[in-house]
Amino acid sequence: MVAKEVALDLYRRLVRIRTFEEKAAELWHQGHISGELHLYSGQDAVSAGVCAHLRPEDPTAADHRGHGPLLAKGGDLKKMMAELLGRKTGLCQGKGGHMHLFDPSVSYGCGSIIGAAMPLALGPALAAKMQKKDLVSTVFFGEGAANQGTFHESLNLAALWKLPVLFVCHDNRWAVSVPKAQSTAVPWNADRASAYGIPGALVDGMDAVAVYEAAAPLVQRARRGEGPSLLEATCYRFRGHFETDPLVYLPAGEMEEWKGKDPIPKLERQIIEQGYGTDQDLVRIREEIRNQVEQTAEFALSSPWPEPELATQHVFV
Amino acid sequence: MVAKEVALDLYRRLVRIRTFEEKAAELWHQGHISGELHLYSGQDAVSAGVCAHLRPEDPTAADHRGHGPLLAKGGDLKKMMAELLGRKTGLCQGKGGHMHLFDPSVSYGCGSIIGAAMPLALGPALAAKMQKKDLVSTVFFGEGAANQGTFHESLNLAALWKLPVLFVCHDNRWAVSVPKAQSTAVPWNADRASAYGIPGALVDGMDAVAVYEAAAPLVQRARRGEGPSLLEATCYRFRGHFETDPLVYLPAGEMEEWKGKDPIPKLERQIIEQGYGTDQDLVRIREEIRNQVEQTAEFALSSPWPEPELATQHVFV
Amino acid sequence: MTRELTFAEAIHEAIEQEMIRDPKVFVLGEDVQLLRHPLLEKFGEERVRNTPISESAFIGAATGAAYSGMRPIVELMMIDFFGVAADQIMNHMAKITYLSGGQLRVPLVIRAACGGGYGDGAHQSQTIWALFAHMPGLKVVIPSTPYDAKGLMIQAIRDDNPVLYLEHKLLADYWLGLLAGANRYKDIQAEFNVPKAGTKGSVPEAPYTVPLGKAEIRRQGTDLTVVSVGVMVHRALAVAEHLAAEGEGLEVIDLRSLVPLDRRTVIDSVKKTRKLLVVDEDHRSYGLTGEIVASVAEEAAGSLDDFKRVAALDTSIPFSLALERVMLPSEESIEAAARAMLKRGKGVSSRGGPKPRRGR
Amino acid sequence: MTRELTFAEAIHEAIEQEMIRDPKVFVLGEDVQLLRHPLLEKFGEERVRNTPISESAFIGAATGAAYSGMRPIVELMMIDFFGVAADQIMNHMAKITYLSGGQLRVPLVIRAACGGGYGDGAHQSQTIWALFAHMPGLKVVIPSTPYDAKGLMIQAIRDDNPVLYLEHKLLADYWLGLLAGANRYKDIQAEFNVPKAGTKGSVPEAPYTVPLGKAEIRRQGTDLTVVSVGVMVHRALAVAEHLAAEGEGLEVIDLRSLVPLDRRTVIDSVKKTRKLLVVDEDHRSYGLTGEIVASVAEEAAGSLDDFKRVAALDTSIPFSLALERVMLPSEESIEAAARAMLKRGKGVSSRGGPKPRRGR
Ligand SMILES: Cc1ncc(C[n+]2csc(CCOP(=O)(O)OP(=O)(O)O)c2C)c(N)n1
Ligand SMILES: Cc1ncc(C[n+]2csc(CCOP(=O)(O)OP(=O)(O)O)c2C)c(N)n1
Ligand SMILES: [Mg+2]
Ligand SMILES: [Mg+2]
Repeated sequence: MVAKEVALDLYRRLVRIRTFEEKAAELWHQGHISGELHLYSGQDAVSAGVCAHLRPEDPTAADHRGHGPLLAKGGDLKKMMAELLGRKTGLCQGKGGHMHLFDPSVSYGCGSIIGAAMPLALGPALAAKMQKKDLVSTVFFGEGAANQGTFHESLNLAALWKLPVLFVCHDNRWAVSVPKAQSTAVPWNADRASAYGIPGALVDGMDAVAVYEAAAPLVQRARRGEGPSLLEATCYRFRGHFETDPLVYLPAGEMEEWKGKDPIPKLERQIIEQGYGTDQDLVRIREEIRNQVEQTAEFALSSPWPEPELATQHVFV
Repeated sequence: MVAKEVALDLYRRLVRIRTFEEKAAELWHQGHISGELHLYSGQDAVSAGVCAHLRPEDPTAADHRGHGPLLAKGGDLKKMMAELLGRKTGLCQGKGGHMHLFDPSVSYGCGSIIGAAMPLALGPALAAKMQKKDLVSTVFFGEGAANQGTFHESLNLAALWKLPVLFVCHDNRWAVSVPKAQSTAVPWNADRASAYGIPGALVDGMDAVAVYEAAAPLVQRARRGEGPSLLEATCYRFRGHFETDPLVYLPAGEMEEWKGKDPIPKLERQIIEQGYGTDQDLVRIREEIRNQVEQTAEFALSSPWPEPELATQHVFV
Repeated sequence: MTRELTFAEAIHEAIEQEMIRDPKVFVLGEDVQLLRHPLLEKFGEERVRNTPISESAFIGAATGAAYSGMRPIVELMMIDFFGVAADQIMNHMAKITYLSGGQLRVPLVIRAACGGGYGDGAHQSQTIWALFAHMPGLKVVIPSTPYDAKGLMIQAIRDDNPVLYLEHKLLADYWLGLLAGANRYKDIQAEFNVPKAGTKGSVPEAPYTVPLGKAEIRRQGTDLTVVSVGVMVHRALAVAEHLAAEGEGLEVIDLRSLVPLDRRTVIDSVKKTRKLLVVDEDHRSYGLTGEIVASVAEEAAGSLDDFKRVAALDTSIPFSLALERVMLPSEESIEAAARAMLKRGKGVSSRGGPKPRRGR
Repeated sequence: MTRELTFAEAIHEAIEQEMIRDPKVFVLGEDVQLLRHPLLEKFGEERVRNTPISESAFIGAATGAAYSGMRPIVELMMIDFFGVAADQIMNHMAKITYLSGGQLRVPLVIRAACGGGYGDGAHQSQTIWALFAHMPGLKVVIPSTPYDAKGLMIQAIRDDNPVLYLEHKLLADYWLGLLAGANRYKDIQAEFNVPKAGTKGSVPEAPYTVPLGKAEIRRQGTDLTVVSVGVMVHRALAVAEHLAAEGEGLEVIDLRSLVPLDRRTVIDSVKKTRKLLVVDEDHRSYGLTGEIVASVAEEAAGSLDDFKRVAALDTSIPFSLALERVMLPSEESIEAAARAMLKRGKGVSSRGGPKPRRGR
């Protein structure tokens, strides 16, 4: 088991993700957020466990399901929520939206073309290497994305150039309605690391502590300049692909089974068992974060819309 | 060792490739062929050994270095040479040229975007499967191309759908001036087959008999409907990347070393040792093919240019 | 028999009828077993194939299958995703017929959702049809009504060339519902100003085709020619109705396909009205608006007294509805442009008596 | 100091000077250690990086490096290959600045060879610059002389936005030599009608910039405005010289960049000449020719008496020189178009006395 501070830090990250996500879902269903919404609940432990090793200046990239990594990384909650609502006070003044969150304060960016984050994540790693900084670039993507050509190209190039990149694959079993067995010719992407001569690891992504421990050597390795690695974490989308997902394709009982593995109660049990905190301590953390998240919603809802003139700004700097 | 007919058949294929290529080089240097010319000499044994297993109706695709596979497959020599010269009598009426040879009589096509042939080669395999024909689709590409995303996507999809595809990688050590060690994070592409759960094999591509024997089970497997596989064949470009290649990047002695492994004299020795034929028999074959190739050149040189009106035909059928 | 069908039902019916008629037709793409579930039920997994997220591989495979005797309908989900397979589409699918000297034919339909207006952000709202129209070898079809949706789809499937068939998400209700979340709006159509005539209309049951390359004059008029495609046709028609009340006669032309392009209909109209307004949901520069005015100016520069374009701005598509509204053409921006042109015309004619008809 | 440099030397000098000035500038791409060997010698393997054939990966990496404080020059070898990395270029490199609300800047140059005319076939001869000009967020630069090649490259490197820098193979002698095979021709320049003024010219040694978005009037004239870019500027100039002998004054405008586009210079010229001929090596439809005439017609439809375009046909580029010659614009086809326009103008003026100047 990890040390007390680590456990509590992981817990805060998990709760921050989950609470923010629930609020976002609520606002979406009220019509305050336009377009799609791909939530991260159920995968919380993956980015919590990985990002606990990262510094704010460590570059981090993700895909359409990008709230989790940004929340885990410690992004600006208010600006993030305002961005989801398309407000001027948002991270990108409303131009990006929920699939295009850019928060330079924690070196974070995401985008919604599947597989596109992997090449982009090589860049900051290359820059760090050339600038002789000991940064680690992390990129989160789905098991669906692992069949995109960019996966191959990016792992190969990272391996060749020994770039400090950690590739983290959320294996949540589904790419929209396509099960992994219909998308991936081998059971585990972690095994594909051998095609690039780099370490690959498989971890239970419903267990924040397990992810934390599995990521540790990989992050350290990258930080020491020993090159990239690939971590695959099994997890699940508790809310389906997006908020309108009919979920008709799920086998009966699958959702319930995975909800039974929820990483939050699991970590709560571990914390209490280890004597790292009491039920009340945890309630206090949850309350504190809930308050914070409520404030983000108030902030976002009361924020102004971007002025029309903004539409033509920033095509070029 | 293979049977006599096989050995002599392989020999004819090798000599056809080499003789045609030498003539093409001559015509190129005389200015009869415009643009680039990527010759295949030194890789002859790879497509000879593989194509000896194929029927004319087995779809075959290749890249910019596509003469070899077409010659090995038994394409129309005259039309092929005329296409190289941009004549109306060419395979594509001069529209394709040396990097875009399409010969439906042997189900052959090639193109010069690196990595692009692999996705295309899946199509005829899928069609065959849906049409319940026992065809095998073969695609030839370089070790440089194996780092293109299409490699990953195509092997994965072929494996998932159990398509009858044989992926053949010419490992000629170089992609223009970039050595394999600078392009490929692992020593052998054959080992990458495990990332798709399919068989991978490595063979000495300077030995036609070895290639023939290595390809046999893979072609049969595909024909039986058991799915794709990957064959990597080590070989060398005896004439450099293209006819203007300064070859300044080659380590001293490398070219000579590989020329010492020329597959043609090797097969000649094997034929004579096995008593499959005499020196004179082989001379006769070479003469016969040389005559044939000379005729292709005459045909091509005396063929008319395409009329201007042809330029706008065939954008659509 | 003619019934009222939705735009989406019309496309479905076209594909289903063609799949029944021709066993070579099959469907592949991401999530097609979910999105096209009725086809899966009817035709099975062999002919309705889910793919991994590997667009280069499965689009290339579709091309290869097409020149091997099949007639694939390959779904690219959204046109925004084209970039991961652009080489396969533009360098191979589009060129193989030509480069083979006409020996290989590629009877294939790429079906993709396109368009914005519901606040879904930059990678899910583009139309970018000009990119495909610029590259020779692809036909580009953009239906705007259920009737055309069916007839153009059947024609596209029967065509022996690759056809890109773009369905706008504001017209195809399942897309809009999935992406914008139908159940949270009282009236999602009202919310996003969905054009009724585009989403539901009369569709004959028996198979029929609408030819590619034949524009449709949706409304006759003599004062101003408005050329458009897709959702913007409906926006233009709404403006035309509005201005008709003021006595202005707008002629609204729906191109229906960009390749082939029916230049004739446009030129003839402009010769009559002498004023051209092109409305395009694609980016303004280097696109459809330019091609249309070039076609007119080439043949009849002297007939063109005035030209304007209302198009998506040359920016990425902003997520915020407050900005997207500014970035995309709207009834307001179209009306403003049309009014300015009509007024200008009036100015001239009031100064110079009858509208001058200048010959060469 | 000003010397005669080749087009290729001018580009090299620009990059070398910028790499000396700014340690953040580096070069990556396939074979750059061979193709840019002098840079390798001077700056070493860290700053001149060979890549595998993985354009999506290394172009994406370049974008990421650019928003992380570096200034990459990434070589795409030939623009024909863009399709394997189109998503990285068009959806990410081009959009990230906008989508981040201006927080991220992407100071990057994509350098790529383009163009045909030497019989190299469909996948190595395209220009397709309209594709990139259509997608907002990329600047697109096309030099036509050694002087501009250097000044535009330095400006491109110093720009804080992504710039696509296209060098035509007929101008860059190493490309032409490598691809067409210099040593087998007595005079390769004569063989392919290589424009001398494009391949060699005066270039100051000290670093200087040429602004992006400022067209250059290469030749003044009052009878016909010819707008072009790249090699075709030289073809147009040759035609202008030719027709000057017959007393015709062609004004030849070299756009130098498509984004930003100097519409002003073109419009002002057409207001003077009233006739517009656009010459483009890119495909005819949905491209540059349309954008230019649209820009003119928007502001000054009444000033435009005549418009023609001479562009690459809407076909793939055929390999055979006999067909490529027909497919690409040539001095002959440009001259024919110009003559037809001048004659037409004459016809009018001879019928109607002095050339009519029609105001609005
Ligand atoms: C190139 C591309 N193709 C398709 C899509 C549409 N799409 C969005 S999310 C998604 C599924 C992604 O699956 P996975 O990578 O496993 O991530 P998950 O949604 O499970 O987190 C798809 C197909 C896209 N955004 N980009
Ligand atoms: C997508 C793409 N990138 C780059 C090129 C330019 N190019 C042509 S051949 C070649 C090297 C190919 O190497 P390899 O695959 O090993 O084949 P080989 O030439 O060795 O037979 C390159 C980079 C291309 N044609 N297509
Ligand atoms: Mg998934
Ligand atoms: Mg090679």
